[in-house]
Amino acid sequence: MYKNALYRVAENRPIAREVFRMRLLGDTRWITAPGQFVNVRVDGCYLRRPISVCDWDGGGLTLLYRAVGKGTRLLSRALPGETLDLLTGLGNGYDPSAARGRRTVLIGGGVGVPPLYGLARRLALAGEPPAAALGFQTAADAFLAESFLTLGCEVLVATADGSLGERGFVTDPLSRLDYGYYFACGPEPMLAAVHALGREKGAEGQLSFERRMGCGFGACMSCSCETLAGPRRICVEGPVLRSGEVRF
Amino acid sequence: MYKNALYRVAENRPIAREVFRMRLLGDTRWITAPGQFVNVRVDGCYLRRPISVCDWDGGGLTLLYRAVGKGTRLLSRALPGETLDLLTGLGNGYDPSAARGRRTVLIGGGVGVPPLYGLARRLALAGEPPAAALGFQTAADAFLAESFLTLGCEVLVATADGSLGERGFVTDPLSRLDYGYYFACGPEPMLAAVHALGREKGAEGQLSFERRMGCGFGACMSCSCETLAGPRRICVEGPVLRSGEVRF
Amino acid sequence: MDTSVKLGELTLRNPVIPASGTFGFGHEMAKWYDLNRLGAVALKGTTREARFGNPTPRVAECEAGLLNAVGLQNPGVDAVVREELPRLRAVYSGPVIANVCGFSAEEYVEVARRFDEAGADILEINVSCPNVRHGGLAFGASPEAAAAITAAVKAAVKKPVYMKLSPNAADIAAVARACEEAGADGLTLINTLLGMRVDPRTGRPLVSTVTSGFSGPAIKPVALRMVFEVCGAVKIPVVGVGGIASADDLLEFLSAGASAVQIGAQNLVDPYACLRVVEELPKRMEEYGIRDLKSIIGRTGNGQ
Amino acid sequence: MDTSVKLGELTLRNPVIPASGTFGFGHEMAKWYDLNRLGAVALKGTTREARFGNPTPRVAECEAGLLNAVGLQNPGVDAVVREELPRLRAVYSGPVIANVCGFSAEEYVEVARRFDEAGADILEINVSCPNVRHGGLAFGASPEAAAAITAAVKAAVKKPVYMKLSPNAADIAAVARACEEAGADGLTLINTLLGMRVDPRTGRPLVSTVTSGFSGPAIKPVALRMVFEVCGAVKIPVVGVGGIASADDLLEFLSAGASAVQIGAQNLVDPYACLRVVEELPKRMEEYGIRDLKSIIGRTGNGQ
Ligand SMILES: Cc1cc2nc3c(=O)[nH]c(=O)nc-3n(C[C@H](O)[C@H](O)[C@H](O)COP(=O)(O)OP(=O)(O)OC[C@H]3O[C@@H](n4cnc5c(N)ncnc54)[C@H](O)[C@@H]3O)c2cc1C
Ligand SMILES: Cc1cc2nc3c(=O)[nH]c(=O)nc-3n(C[C@H](O)[C@H](O)[C@H](O)COP(=O)(O)OP(=O)(O)OC[C@H]3O[C@@H](n4cnc5c(N)ncnc54)[C@H](O)[C@@H]3O)c2cc1C
Ligand SMILES: Cc1cc2nc3c(=O)[nH]c(=O)nc-3n(C[C@H](O)[C@H](O)[C@H](O)COP(=O)(O)O)c2cc1C
Ligand SMILES: Cc1cc2nc3c(=O)[nH]c(=O)nc-3n(C[C@H](O)[C@H](O)[C@H](O)COP(=O)(O)O)c2cc1C
Ligand code: FES
Ligand code: FES
Repeated sequence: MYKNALYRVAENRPIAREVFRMRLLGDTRWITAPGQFVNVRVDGCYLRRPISVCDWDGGGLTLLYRAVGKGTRLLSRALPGETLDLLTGLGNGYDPSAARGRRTVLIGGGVGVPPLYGLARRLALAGEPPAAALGFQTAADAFLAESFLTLGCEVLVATADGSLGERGFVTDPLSRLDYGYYFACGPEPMLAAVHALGREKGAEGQLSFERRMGCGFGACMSCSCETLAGPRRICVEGPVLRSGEVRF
Repeated sequence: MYKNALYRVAENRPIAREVFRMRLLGDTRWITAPGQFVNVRVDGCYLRRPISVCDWDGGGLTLLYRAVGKGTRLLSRALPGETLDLLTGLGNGYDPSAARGRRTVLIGGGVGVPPLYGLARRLALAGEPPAAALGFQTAADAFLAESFLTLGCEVLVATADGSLGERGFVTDPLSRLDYGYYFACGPEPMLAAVHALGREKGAEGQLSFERRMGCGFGACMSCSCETLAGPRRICVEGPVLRSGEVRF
Repeated sequence: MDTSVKLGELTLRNPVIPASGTFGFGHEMAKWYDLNRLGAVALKGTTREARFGNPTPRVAECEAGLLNAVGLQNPGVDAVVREELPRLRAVYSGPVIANVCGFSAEEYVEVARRFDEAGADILEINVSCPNVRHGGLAFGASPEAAAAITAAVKAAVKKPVYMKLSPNAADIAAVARACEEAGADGLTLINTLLGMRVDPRTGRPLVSTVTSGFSGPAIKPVALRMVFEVCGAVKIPVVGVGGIASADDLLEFLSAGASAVQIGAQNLVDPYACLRVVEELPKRMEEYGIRDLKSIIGRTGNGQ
Repeated sequence: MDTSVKLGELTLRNPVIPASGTFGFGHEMAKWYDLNRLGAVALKGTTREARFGNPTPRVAECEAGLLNAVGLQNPGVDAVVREELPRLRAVYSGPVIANVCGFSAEEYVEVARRFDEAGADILEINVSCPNVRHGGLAFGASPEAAAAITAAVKAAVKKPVYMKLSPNAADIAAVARACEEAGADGLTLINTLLGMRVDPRTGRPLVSTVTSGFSGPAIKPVALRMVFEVCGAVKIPVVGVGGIASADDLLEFLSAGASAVQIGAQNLVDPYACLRVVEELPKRMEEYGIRDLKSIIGRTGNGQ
C-alpha cells in the first residue's frame, strides 16, 4: 500500500561531494522492503523526485542523494524542522529471501549504493552479512563504505581513478569474488556488466533500475521497461527486476 | 529611481479583519513621497503584488494590506525573519506642497487608507495636521483611525452599517466639512464621489488610483488610464492623479 | 448544495473525472481512495493490439507541467475488457469512460464496439494523440477526418460517443462542429499541446520522440479558451480538460461552458488531486453562493 | 568565451534581447541597468496613429505566466521617432529592433519606412498580435497574407525585415516558408498564445477583451517546439521567444536552431531578467564546455 504524508527533516547534510544524507521523521509503516523508494515533492518543481529508501526504522527514514539538478539541489537546501511531502511504500523492493543459503554480494555504483545499505543491514541482522562491492568515480564521491564494514560485510571498493580501493569498475574486484546471488543498483551500463558477469559465474540476482518517472505509483506508464516477461513499470513491478527477466 | 532589494520581515500581524500590518527592514532611500508603492514578489505567484507604502523611515517601511486573494493570503503567512523581494520607489506619490495654505482633508476608503497615513504624518510634522475622513464597511474592518488622532488630525469615520462613526459613505461626513484641498485613495466609485464633491466645494485635490498591473515600473502598459491630459500609466505617472485631469 | 451534472442522459454525482492516461485503468488508484467519490473514471487509451509505446525517457518536467510521449502503451482491448475492466468494476460502480484509440477507422470502430458491449458508459474517441505516428492526431487535425471517424463509430455502437479533440488542430471549433454534425454525442477537450524540451548542456531532446505532449497547470489558459470557443460553436456537451488542479479551476471551465471536467497531469504529482477537488467543490460553491452547479454552466457568455 | 551571435550581417554581443511590449521604448529601463549590456533592444509595437489600446483590466495572472491584452498602446510612429528613439539613443548605442504594427498593408509599409529612415537596425513586422481586431493576427494567420505583407514591406525599406509569427496560425512552418520566399531576412517567434481566464466566483472574464495573449515560462515548451519546427523549414535566421527566463532556457532555444532570443514576460516580474541571463550565460557556457555560442545553434538536429 502507498502512503502520502508529511515528514519532518531532522538532518540534511553532505557526506561526500554533492551527496547528502537526509533523515526524515514520520510514518514508515508503508515501507516494507529494502530497495523501495519514496517520491518527494520539491517546492518549485512540478514533478516529484524519486529517491531510494537507504534505511528506515519505526521513527523515520534516511535518504542519500546526489544534488545533480534543479530538484535535488533545492532538496539539499531543506533545513531541519522543515516538512516534506512524500509518497512512501513505492516499488517492489528487493526480496532478500531469494538469496538464502547462497553466498551473496551487494553491488552498488554511485547513488545506487544507498538502497543496498538497508538491505545489508537486514541481511546482517539475519546473521548473513553479505559482501559489498561499491564503485565510485573518485574518493571524494565515495560514501557508506565504512558503514557496510561496521555491519560485518566484506567490502570491495573500486574508483575510476584509483583514488580509493582498486582502480577500475566495480566489476573488476567483483570478477575475482565467488558468489551465488547478487543484489545490484547503479547506472545501467554497470547493471549490464554485472548481469553479464553473473551469467558467467552462474549467479542469479536482482537488479534495481532507474527510469524517468511521471507519477511513481503506476498511473501514467512513463517508466516502462521491456523485459523478457513483457513490459514492466519500473515504479510498480520494479525498480527491482530478476536477473532472469531483464533484457539489455 | 527604482530599487530592487530584499527586505526582512520584522512584523506581520492582523490589525483588523483580514487586514495585516507588515513591517519590513531594509533600504528605503528610493522611497521619496507618500503614496508611492512597492511591488512585492510572492513565492507561488507569477506577478508581483503592488502595495502602497503606509509609512517609512530610515530603517524600513510599513505596509497595511488586506488578504483578499491568493497573493495577499500567501503574504499574510510570511513569518518574521523571512526575506521578501521588493521593488521600491514606484509611482509618483502625493505632492504635499500643492496643498500648502489650504484647509486639507485626507479621504480614504478601506485599504485606500494606508498611504494617507504616511502623508498625514508628514503634514503633521510640518505643523499642518490635516483632517482625515475614513470609510470602512463595518467596525471590524476599521484600522488606523486612532493613529490619525494621535497625529493631531480631526478624524471623521463612516461605516456602511454604522457600527463605527457615522452610518453611510465617507462622503457623508465629508460633505459637511469645509476644505480647500484633498488627498484621496480608495475604490473607484468612492474616488468618483469624492471628485464630484470636491467640484461642488471648489476644492482641488489628488486622487490615487488602482489598476491591475503587469510590471509596476512602466514597461508593459498594462495599467493605463485615460485622463484629460492623455493616457497615463498608473504605475509611473500615477497612482496619484490631479483632480483637474481625471475622467470618470 | 447540488454538485451533480449531466452528460446527455447520464448524471454524474459531481463533474470530476480523472483524465485518460493519468489514472491507469482506475483500479490501482483505489489504493489511494474510494473511487466512488468521483463523477466518472476515464481509462487509459486502448488500441486493438497490445502496444509497448515509445522508448523511454517518455516524460520531461516543465514549468507547471510536463511533456509526455507514452505513446498509448496498453495491453490491447481484449486484455482490457477481460482483466482491467472487471478489476475496476470490483471497486467502482460509477460511470466508466473508455478511451478509444486507433490507427485506422476500422480499428476505432472495433475497439469502440468492444467497449460498447463490455459496458463502458461513454466511448471517448481519442483522435488527438500527438505521440503516435500515423494515428491519433492525424484523424483529429481536420474536420473531415474527425467527422468520418465519428460517423463510423456512431454507426457501430449504442453508447454515447465523445470525440476527444486536439489543441493542435488548425481550427478546433471547426473540428468540433464537424463532429457534432456527424452525430457525436459530446466532446472532450483538450488533449496535450505539442511541446518540446532539450537538455541545455547537450542540446539533445529530453524525450525520446523529440516533440511530445505538453500538459499540466501551464496549459490551463489555452484549454479554457478553446473550451469557451467550442462551447460557442456546438450544442452537445463538452468535457473540459487541461491544467485543472483545484475547484476554482473547475468553476472556470464550467463557467466557460463545460458540463464536466477531467483532471490529468495533476494526478501524477498528487494522487489525491481528484478527491481534493471533489472535497473542495462544495466549500467553494458555498463561498460563492452557487447552489446548483448546473446553473453556472456557460455563464461567462456565449462564445466568440 | 564568445557569446556573440549574428543576425544576418548584424553582430550582437550576446543573444539576449528584451521582447517587444515588455520593455517600453527601452530608455526607461536604463533606470535599472546599463542597456549596452544587451544584445539588442526591441521596442513596443508601434502603429501609424497613436492608440490607447484596450480597456483595463488588460492583464491577468496565470500559473507561470500572464494574459495580456494591452492592444498596442503607443503614441504613434511620429512620436516614437521624434521622442522615444532619441531618448533611447541617449543611453544605448546597440542595435534597435522596431516592432511594426498595422491594420493594413499600407500602414505596415509606412510605419516600417519611418523606422527604416530613423535608423532602426531591424524591422520586426508584428503580424501576430492577438489583441487587436482586424489587425495583426489576421495578417499572420495565413501564409498568403503574411507573404503579401513581407513583400510589400521589403519593397519599401533597406533594413533587414523580420516577420514576427503567431503560434495561433494553423501551420507556423508554412507561414514561415511563405515569409522566407517573399524575401524576409529573418523571423521572430512566437508571439503570445490565445488564452483566457475567468473569475471562478462570478464567471466573468478576467481580462476586458475576454480572450487575450498568454505568455511567460508556461509557454516555453510550445515556443521551443515551434522554433525547432520552423528552423527545420527555413534557412533565414530565427529569433526565439517564449517563456525564456534563464541562460539554460536560452541554450535550449539556440540548440533548437534560434540565432538569438527575446525575453518578454519575465522582464515584468524581474526588471533585471535580461541582465541576469547575460551574466549567467558565460558561466553556463563554461560549465557545459561551450566556447563559441554560434557553434551550438541548431545542434539538436534539423527539424522534422
Ligand atoms: C527508483 C529510483 C530511485 C532513485 N534513488 C536515488 C537515490 O537513492 N539517490 C539519488 O541520489 N538518486 C536516486 N535516483 C535518481 C534521482 O531520482 C534523480 O537524481 C533526481 O530525480 C534528479 O532530479 P533533479 O531535479 O536534481 O535533476 P533534473 O535533471 O533537473 O531532473 C529533471 C527530471 O528528470 C528526472 N531525472 C533526472 N535524473 C533522473 C534519474 N537518474 N532517474 C530518474 N529520473 C531522473 C527528475 O526526476 C526530473 O523529473 C533514483 C531514481 C529512481 C527512478
Ligand atoms: C498602486 C496600488 C497600491 C495598492 N495598495 C494597497 C494597499 O496598500 N493595501 C492593500 O491591501 N491593497 C493595496 N492594493 C491592492 C492590492 O494590490 C491587491 O489587493 C492585491 O494585488 C491582490 O492580490 P491577491 O493575489 O491577493 O488577489 P488576486 O485577486 O488573486 O490577484 C490576482 C491578480 O489581480 C491583481 N489584483 C487584484 N486586486 C487588485 C487591485 N485591487 N488592484 C490592483 N491589482 C489587483 C493582483 O495583483 C494579481 O495580479 C494596491 C493596488 C495598487 C495598484
Ligand atoms: C502521461 C499522460 C498520458 C496520457 N495518455 C492519454 C491517453 O491515453 N488518451 C488520451 O486521450 N489522452 C491522454 N493524455 C491526455 C490527458 O488525458 C489530457 O487530455 C491532457 O493531459 C490535458 O489535461 P491535463 O493538463 O490535466 O494533464 C495523457 C496525458 C498524460 C500526462
Ligand atoms: C505585456 C505584453 C505586451 C506585448 N506587446 C507586444 C507588442 O507590442 N508587439 C509584439 O510583437 N509582441 C508583444 N508582446 C509579445 C512578446 O513580445 C513575446 O512575443 C511574447 O510575450 C512571448 O514571450 P514571453 O513568453 O517571454 O513573454 C507582448 C507581450 C506582453 C506580455
Ligand atoms: S512513473 Fe507513472 S507508471 Fe511509473
Ligand atoms: S504595470 Fe506595467 S506599465 Fe504600469
